[in-house]
Amino acid sequence: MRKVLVLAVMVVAIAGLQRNALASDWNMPVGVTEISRSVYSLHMLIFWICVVIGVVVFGAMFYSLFRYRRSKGAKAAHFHEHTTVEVFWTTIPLLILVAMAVPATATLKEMYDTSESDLDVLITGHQWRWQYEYLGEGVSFFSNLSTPSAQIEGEAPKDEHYLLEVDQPLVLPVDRKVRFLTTSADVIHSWWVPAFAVKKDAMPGFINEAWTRIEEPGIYRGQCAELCGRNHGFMPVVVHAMEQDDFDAWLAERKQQAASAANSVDREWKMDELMAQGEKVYSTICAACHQAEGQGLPPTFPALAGNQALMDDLEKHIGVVLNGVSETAMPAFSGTLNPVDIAAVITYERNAWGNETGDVIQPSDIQARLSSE
Amino acid sequence: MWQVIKSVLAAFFGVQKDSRRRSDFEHGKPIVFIATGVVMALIMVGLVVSVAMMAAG
Amino acid sequence: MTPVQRTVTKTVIALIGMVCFTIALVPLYDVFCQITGLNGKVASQAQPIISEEVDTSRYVTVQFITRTGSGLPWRLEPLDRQVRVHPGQSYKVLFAFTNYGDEARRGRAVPSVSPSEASLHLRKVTCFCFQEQRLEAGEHLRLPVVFQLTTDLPESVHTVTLAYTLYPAANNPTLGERAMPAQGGDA
Amino acid sequence: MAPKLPPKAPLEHGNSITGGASAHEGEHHYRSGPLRWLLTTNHKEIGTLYLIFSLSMFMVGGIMALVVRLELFQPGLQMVQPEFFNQMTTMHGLIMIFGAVMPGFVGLANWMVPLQVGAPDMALPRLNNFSFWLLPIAFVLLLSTLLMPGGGPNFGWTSYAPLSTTYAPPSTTFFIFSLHMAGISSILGAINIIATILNLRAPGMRLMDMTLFVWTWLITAFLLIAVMPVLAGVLTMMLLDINFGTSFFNAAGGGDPVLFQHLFWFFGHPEVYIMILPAFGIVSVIVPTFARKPLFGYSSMVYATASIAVLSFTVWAHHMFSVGLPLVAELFFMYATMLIAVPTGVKVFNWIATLFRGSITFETAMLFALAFIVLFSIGGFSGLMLAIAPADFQYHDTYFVVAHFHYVLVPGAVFSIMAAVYYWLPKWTGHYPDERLGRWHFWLSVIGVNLLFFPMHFAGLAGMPRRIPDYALQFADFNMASSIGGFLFGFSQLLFIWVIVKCVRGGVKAPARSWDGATDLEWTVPSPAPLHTFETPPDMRRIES
Repeated sequence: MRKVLVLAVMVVAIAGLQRNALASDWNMPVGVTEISRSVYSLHMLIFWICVVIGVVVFGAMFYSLFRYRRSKGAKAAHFHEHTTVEVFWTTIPLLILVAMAVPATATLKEMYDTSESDLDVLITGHQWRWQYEYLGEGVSFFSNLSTPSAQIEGEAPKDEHYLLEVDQPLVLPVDRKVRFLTTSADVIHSWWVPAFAVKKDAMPGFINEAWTRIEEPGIYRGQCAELCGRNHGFMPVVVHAMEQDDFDAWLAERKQQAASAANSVDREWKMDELMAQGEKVYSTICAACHQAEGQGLPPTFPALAGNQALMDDLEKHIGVVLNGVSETAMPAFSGTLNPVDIAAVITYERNAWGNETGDVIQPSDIQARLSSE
Repeated sequence: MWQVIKSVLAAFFGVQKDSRRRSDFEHGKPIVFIATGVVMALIMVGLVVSVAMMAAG
Repeated sequence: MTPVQRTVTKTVIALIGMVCFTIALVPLYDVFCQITGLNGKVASQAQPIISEEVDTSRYVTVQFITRTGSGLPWRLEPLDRQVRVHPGQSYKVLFAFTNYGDEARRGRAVPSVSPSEASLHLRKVTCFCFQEQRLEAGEHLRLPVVFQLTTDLPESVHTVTLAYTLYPAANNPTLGERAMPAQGGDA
Repeated sequence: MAPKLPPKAPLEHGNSITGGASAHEGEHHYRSGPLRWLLTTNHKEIGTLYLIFSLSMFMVGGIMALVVRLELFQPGLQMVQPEFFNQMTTMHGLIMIFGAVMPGFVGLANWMVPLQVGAPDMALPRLNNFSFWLLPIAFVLLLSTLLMPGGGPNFGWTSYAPLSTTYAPPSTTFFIFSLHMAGISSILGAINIIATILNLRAPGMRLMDMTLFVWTWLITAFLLIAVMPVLAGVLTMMLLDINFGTSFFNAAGGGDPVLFQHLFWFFGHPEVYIMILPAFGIVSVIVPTFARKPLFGYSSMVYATASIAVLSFTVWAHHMFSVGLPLVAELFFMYATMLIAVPTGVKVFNWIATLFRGSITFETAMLFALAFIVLFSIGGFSGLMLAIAPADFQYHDTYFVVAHFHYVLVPGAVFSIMAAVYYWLPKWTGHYPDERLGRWHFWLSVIGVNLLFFPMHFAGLAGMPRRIPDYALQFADFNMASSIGGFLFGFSQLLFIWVIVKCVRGGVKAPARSWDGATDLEWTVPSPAPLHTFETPPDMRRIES
């Protein structure tokens, strides 16, 4: 019985190891940056060192267990120390570790060298989405999970990139040193893309740095790695790496969009336009906490549907959306959403799910509030 | 004192001869060993810090 | 005293020692951060400019990032997003504060520096972050940061990022609050 | 299902050196019924209480783990909502650490430390009773938070601020109180154990004559005294931040969330060793017994334990490589962490050298101890990998870490407690545990635990973050295997309970020296150990070799 089990475990282990070597989805990805390749080789080096030590140590152990069974008539010896042997087996691991520390130190120093970047991106963690801001370019946007809730709830078949897809990925040029500055608007998050070997915590009130130089165009996926509340599992990172020319074109288009959005602030918006836009904004930004039907998750996330106190006080409603509520999960949207989206979502919240205030909030109103004059 | 330091070093290394520790425990005062241990720990921390600073360049 | 009582007394003394040590850890951490620059924490009060020869042989880019936390209807913007400076020279950068809300509020800007090594070499003579600010409804205010990077800034640092996050000031500071010292700074 | 009390009169006399059992039973008046258990000051009864408490918390925490594994069986949200999932992972961690593993070790210490040092009882029996009864109160309070509005703690057992302060559910204040109580209980227990070991040893027993179990517990008790105040401090700061408007960890008030992590891990890393040093002690006692050969390198083992304890204070920030520490700090903590692996390795080598040229038998206790050596070493290997800071950026906060610490804690700490239970059950109950059932329990546990935790390495390397209720499709196979393993491991523990109950009720009678290779002092008193032992201390000077 026991022998069969031991044999079975060994077969499974060896089979696992072989598949391990072949299939990359069992192992750390090699990645697409110089750093990620160094990290991968460090990982494999220490892994094989552990395997060798394991084979020697467990080999000695199983040999002893097999050879010195009492059932086979083994008689116990009575030695209980041997200083030379002990010094030997203390020194060997020490030397191995020193040998390990040298390449690890070199890689770490490389990772910490954030100087002379070509592009700086400020990454802000929010509960539960990422905000990317191209410093000095005036381009900033949210990146939300785009997997429909029907797939999460099991009512629809799941896509290939289930939970690892977003509405707007971070777009980066290849072969450029990109510096990431991470921070957070609320709790601690951690921005992680395995293919770059970049993982950096986003701390409220503090700035952290990391960098990468992507070598291959493509789409790279990661996730938030630090528990950040309810939807921690639902804030993926998607990076779309492209050639410099494509990136420049993309950035220009982005700036164009921002400009035209600014223009549309001044015109008079109709109720149904605002409701349509508001529903879109609500479902990507607000629904994670306040829920699809505005029912909220009390006590942490108050209901919006039938929230009479809020519906009676338009000023307060606008104030909360613009400025957030301190010491709660409600963030300020004045700096992160444009006036059209803010006006639309407030209009939507005041006229959906049985809230029938009839209020129409114009983007120009919001714009006026945000300007100092 | 040198004996104490040697014994504590052996403790850090994790290897000690039986005869050696016998004499430690028969002649030494525990407080001396603990104090030396703490001091040596601090020295070791200092040592590793300086190695780290050197490595960081 | 019986031996047991002696042992227990010694153990309890050790325990009390650890409790005191724990309490001391918080100020120790602050001191440690100031010495090592851990976590990009900067001095929370004004430091004098060191007069030293300006190192004109190199430029360092200093970036400014501003953010506003929840619950404060303010906007904070640097007039210059980034400046190129020589180590040793002092510079003045203006920041624009706007309270677009309809009531007077108090706010506080929390500073952070990256890379954290640079915080040891950043001296601020004047900063709005040394104290709370009060803005009337609709008020617009320009406040300076006067800073100097010391010449011993490591050669490897080419970019220093200063971030300021605005938070609403607590309305009634309560016991034990580690408030930012109010002295220093003329802003 | 209260176990049978140790009989008041010894059933039989073993080859006791000094006639360890007391003859003064008649002088004591015992209450009967629940009040007896409530007021007992006897170390064996309190030890039993601790062990029963630990076992019940193991089951409660286990059920929570099964809720987690059930949700993770398939991608998608099926059973529970994310907030409840987070409460389950948090509670599972808290209960297993503070409710199952630590009280389990304290229970073993209560039972066995006086017996192994030849003391009649713990040094402070009434304090002992108080330390125990704090625990059930603390954990009832902790569990009751699940029923409060907003639910129980949902921020992970590490409770990183500000998620656990500004953004925490209202019940967090109760969570803090309950952990304070558990912490006080641990501190009082530690003081008691230190006083017992240092003052109540049998005449002639020098420190270096003590068993490794007593040694490791002595060092563990000092670690508890050193770090529990730090935990209490950090929890108090959380309490002040939540309820009294301070800003220790709140950036908005000039505080620093990283301070929380430094303080927490300054407690948390020694805590890891608090949960493994007694396990080293147990294995160092069991392996020589069933190899019928003295422990190899006894002095080295003691010195290595002390060395690990001291070094454990210098490595805390290896849990924080990705928070943005300066380069020098990263290097320091990487090097220090590598160093601490050395004395740990020495221990494993010593156990194997003890096996070498022994005369080995494979009773259930030995099987668990052997599995401990192998599987704990696997946890040690992944720990070594995690120490490499650049690689840790990839491992950190993934299932690789979950695999690592579960290998250290489940086939590590938990297996050692199970080994200890099988080893000492004859002493506690007077009967041998059922070997056949024990073997079934062992093999099902070993298979279950590996099926449960080994695939987590792969899931983590492939990129699955920890603490998520739903995951991408490429992690599905690993998670399904883990969940199957989890249920196998979970349900095979029912067998454990059955073995214990069966052993308490009857079985093959055990003599005083229940295992022929056992040499420590506890085997000189009759089995089951009478309520009062060593009232006349055994004189070790007479049996000096």
